[in-house]
Amino acid sequence: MTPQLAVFFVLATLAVLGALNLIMQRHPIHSALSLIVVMIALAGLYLLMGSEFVAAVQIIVYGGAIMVLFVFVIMLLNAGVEERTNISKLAGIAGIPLAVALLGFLAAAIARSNESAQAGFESSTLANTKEISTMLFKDFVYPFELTSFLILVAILGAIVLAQREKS
Amino acid sequence: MVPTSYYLILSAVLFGLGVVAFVFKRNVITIFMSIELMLNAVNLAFVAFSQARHQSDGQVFVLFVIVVAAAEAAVGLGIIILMARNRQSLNVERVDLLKL
Amino acid sequence: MPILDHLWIIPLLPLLGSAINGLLGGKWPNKIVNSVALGATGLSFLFALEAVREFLALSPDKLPFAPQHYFDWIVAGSFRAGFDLEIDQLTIVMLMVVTGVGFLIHIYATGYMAHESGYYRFFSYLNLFMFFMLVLVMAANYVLLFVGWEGVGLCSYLLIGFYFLKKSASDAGKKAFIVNRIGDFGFMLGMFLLFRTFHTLDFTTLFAAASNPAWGHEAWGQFGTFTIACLLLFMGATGKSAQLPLYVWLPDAMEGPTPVSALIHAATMVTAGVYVVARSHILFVHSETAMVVVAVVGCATAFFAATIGLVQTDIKRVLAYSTVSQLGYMFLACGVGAFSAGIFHLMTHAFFKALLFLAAGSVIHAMGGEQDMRKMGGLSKKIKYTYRTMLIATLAIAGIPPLAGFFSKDAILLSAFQIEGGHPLYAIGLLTALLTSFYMFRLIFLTFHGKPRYDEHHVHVHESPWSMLGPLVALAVLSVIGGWIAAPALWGGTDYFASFLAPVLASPQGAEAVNEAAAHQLEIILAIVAVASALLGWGVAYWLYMRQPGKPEQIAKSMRPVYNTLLNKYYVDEFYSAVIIKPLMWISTNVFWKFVDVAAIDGTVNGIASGATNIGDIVRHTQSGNTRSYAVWVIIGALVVIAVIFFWPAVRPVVGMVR
Amino acid sequence: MISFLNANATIIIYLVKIALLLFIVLTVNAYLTWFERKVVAHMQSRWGPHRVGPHGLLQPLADGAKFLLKEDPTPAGVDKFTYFLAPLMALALALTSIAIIPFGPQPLHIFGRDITLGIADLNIGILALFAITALSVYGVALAGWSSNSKYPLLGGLRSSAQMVSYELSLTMSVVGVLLLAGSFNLRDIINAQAHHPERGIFGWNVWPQILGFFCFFVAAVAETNRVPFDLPEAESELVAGFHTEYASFKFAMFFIAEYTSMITVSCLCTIMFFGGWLSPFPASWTLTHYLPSVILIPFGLWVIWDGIRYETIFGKIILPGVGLAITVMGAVLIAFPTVNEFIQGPFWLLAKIFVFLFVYVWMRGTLPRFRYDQLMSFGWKLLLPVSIANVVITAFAILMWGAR
Repeated sequence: MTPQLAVFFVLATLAVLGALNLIMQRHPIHSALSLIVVMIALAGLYLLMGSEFVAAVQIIVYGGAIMVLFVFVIMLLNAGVEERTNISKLAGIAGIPLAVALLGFLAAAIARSNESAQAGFESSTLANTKEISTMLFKDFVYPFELTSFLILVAILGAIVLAQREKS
Repeated sequence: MVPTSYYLILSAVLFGLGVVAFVFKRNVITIFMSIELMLNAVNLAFVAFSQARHQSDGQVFVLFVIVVAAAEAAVGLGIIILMARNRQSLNVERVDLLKL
Repeated sequence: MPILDHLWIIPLLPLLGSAINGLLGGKWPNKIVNSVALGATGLSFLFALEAVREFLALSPDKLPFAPQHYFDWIVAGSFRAGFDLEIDQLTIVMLMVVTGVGFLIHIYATGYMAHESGYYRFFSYLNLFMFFMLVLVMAANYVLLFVGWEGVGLCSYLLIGFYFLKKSASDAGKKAFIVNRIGDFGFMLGMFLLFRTFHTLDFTTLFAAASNPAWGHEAWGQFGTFTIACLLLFMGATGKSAQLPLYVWLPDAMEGPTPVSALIHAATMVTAGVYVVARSHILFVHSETAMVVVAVVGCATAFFAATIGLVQTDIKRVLAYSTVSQLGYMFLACGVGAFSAGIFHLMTHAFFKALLFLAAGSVIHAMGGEQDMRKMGGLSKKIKYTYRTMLIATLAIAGIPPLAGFFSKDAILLSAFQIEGGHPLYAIGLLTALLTSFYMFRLIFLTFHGKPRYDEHHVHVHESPWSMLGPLVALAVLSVIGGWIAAPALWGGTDYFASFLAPVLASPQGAEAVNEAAAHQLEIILAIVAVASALLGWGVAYWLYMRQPGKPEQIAKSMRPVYNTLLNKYYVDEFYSAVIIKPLMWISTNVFWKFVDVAAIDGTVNGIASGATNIGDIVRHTQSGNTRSYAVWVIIGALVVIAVIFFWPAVRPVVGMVR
Repeated sequence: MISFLNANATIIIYLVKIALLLFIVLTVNAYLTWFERKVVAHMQSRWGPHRVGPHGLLQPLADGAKFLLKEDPTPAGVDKFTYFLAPLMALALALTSIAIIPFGPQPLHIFGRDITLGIADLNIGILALFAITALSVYGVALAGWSSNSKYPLLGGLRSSAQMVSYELSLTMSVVGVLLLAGSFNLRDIINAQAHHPERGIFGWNVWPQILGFFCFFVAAVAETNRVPFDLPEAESELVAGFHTEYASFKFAMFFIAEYTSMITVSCLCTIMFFGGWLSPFPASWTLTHYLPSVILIPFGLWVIWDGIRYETIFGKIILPGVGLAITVMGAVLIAFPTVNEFIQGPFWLLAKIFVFLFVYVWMRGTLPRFRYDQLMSFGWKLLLPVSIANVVITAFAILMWGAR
């Protein structure tokens, strides 16, 4: 039980509990909080793996921007406790089995995956951030530009959607 | 020394939970959150692989995923606001106009 | 050397003129349009002269002058077609003919078209034609040559149909275009074959590769690659220069304005085929079969057209058929390997045939648009210059020494006589010469002599303006002296024309076969024979149409079927329409339209549409409109995909998974 | 005992350091309130607190006692969990962010161990700081939402919107500095500014990054919900904004959180743009190394003088004593060169931080509050473009002439 493993298990449990709580909670803001917990736990895992930049970005963008947006919208719409309607038969019947099947598939795929996955790795912090940035701006520069366009379009779309039409 | 498969299994579990939430929550905002949860699970797998293989491109993909998630959140929440404004309800089962 | 490095200027000027006139000229008065069109053509003529001067001044080590590469036009894989222009002796001849004659005809046209509507359009087309023709003769590879080839075809179509309100005119245009398409089809196939064989279409490299003796028998053989390629190219040539069996469009092309007939359908465009054959002579000389075919087709066409020409009454049609027959002469020359002779005849023919057409145009102009010779006569007093110039041209084409036609025709007949097995060709050629002089003088007599057969009160004949007569005179001079450069050959000197073209064209085969003295004697004899036949034709015409004007009708009556056959041009058009056009129409109505289009295609489309509707009717019940259900559907889809990838490893490469 | 200490020395050192830092920060917070009240009071030509202790120096203790002892009602219909979570979150995050700040160049050598000044020395320091700042939105937002009352809700909405908007320009405006330093680590950033020791104050990042500095400072003020960006807690509009429904110690938590984040921001400004612990004088002027110590003596003397002519007996006794202590301390420091060298860094750092804190208070005393739409348009239409332009210009300049 190396310390890394211990930390991993702590964070993993935190994440899973958060996810479960996301499902259990009936008020969206509690779900949001539990999701934030999950994200912070994941950031911790990233740190554990040695990719600190991703961890920071994870918290800044997910925790600091996206989830804030969620919370903001929840507050703005003053969303209440969700009502328990069961109009969709399909979801009620087939939901759980499907999810389980999905999980089973993934687990099986991982289980039968080759040895490289089974072996552990020492977290390598070898100029990680620098490497990522060079890769981002050299090899992936066109996708990068494209994502910037995507963001622009998203901003415009959000504005158009959310503005009240002049009456 | 954490085996990669642990991370993968964790991400699989998170993904599955995300799927469950996706199906079983009625509140559209929560459903949206569950999508984010799934994305996070995928990110975890990405980072785990990239660290296991000592290649950074997995983490670059994570960055892209995060960016796309941000854009998605912006537009999606805009839509949600519109929906709440027009139908006075956030319950997806009350929004059943997607049929003939 | 400025111009040689900038050969592109020469073709570009007419293009500019065409663009300016075509785009802006609509509102302009004729003077400006004139100045633009004439300026463009004249300038390019001057530039061409300058280019020629520089070329002749080139030091021998620079020869042959390398093609000028301006830009890559098509590059696809190993295929490369650049916009390359080249200039050599052959090109020079064509260049002089095209720009010089073209310029004169432009001048003439300013007078002739003065009262026509669409003046600017006419000159724009004419300049465009000049451009394409120059591209054709200056091109350094087959592809660019083909551009010019198609372009002149287009211009010819546009100009034949210049009076597009007249149905016959537009029909003639279409006919010309379609018939040319048939030839072009062959030409393209020839190009493809050449590219497949030599992996290039640039003249220099291609010909270098072709003359490489390593090519085995299967390439040069009876039906080897060369033969097929040459025949395909020749097919194009027959289309463009109106040889059997594709000559039918040329007579109808006379619907166009007379300058057009003179420039395009007599002097320049129709000779493109000859030019191509001469240009690719290296391929042709390697294939006996192709040569024979060319010779026979040319000879046959010459005779055939001449016979038709005997009985035509429309002055321009007579000239048209004579053009066809003269072109046949050129091909005969090429066929017997006397390419230089062919080109020589091409040049002289350009002079006197253009002159004939212009003069005919002047006559028509004088008669106020009348073209039927039976309604003319006795014009020689009224329009002296036209008469004289036309007479000179007639003497030239009839081959009366010392005019241009004599020398060229003589050279052709000589070389036809000299190749082994060439005597039948020679005989037919000679007969054709006789017929030629006969119908030409028939034309002269019917038109200018005898008593007027037109209504003097309505038609008041008047001489054309100097803008029209000037070119006539110039061309007349040319038709007189045009042949003299080859004259010394007669008294044993050197044929300067042949020796000038020698660097490009292999010196005529068989000329060196027999020894000089014999050849010289033979030449004299043949010349005398040819002249005799020409005079004979003249005499017959004189006897028939001056002495007893009633005689021709009697003859016509006495042999009615022959006469009708000739009058109806051997019913070739009818034959084509019966054999090709009618079945084509039938197939396209009954098969392609009624069956393929209506039944198959429309049926399929409508069937798909209705099928989609029905399927949608069934499937739409799965659309509960409930988002959660849709979510479940999404998950099911994902599961299916994962399951397939999971249980069926074969698809992993397909979906891009590398294991 | 000793063995135990040696065994987990690192952990113990960390614990001690954390405790010490917490103590210092909280005390500074307390006295920051005193300082603020005093300064604002003098700006408005009042006395400010002066009853409790000489110059009201004991006022903070009184306030602390009051916060602790007050009744703490929980309003009806609040979302309990969130209601309790919010202040904790705010305070915890605010205090965490301090942990990343390095307070001095060379480590303190004591008990045979090197003890760095500063708790966590991450090599993504600044990013981590931003991460924490990003999360600190929740404290306010959740507080506003959970207390189930309209003014707090509005305050929470405002603050979340405001913080999200200004976080962008906050982050962008720092990028220039990061480009110059080529590192996220705060120590590296400071050392990068010491690249030309002879330049002294002119080697700091303010000069090349003047635009970035303004953007950063404005955005930071907005992030800390201070005047003139204090819409979330605007007394006149929203009663007290997001913490209307909070009483006694929970309220104190928000309060401390706010002041702590002020301190953090001041630290950041100092480190990013004003050369952190670097002395403003060129390194060659060795005499100026005594400045920190020498300053103490006149200050102590002034305190003595002030104490002698103070009204109350208590003051007459206590103040001269303090002044004497300060004077003696200055003298001692001059006596021990090593110690003198050691306090160079901390002294300058703290001095600059103090200046920024004063600027905060000063702005509070002078500037009026933004209107909400003004706030938004300012943040999005002016601040963000300017900071981005700053990034572009800096990158271009570095491309042209190199980072140094």
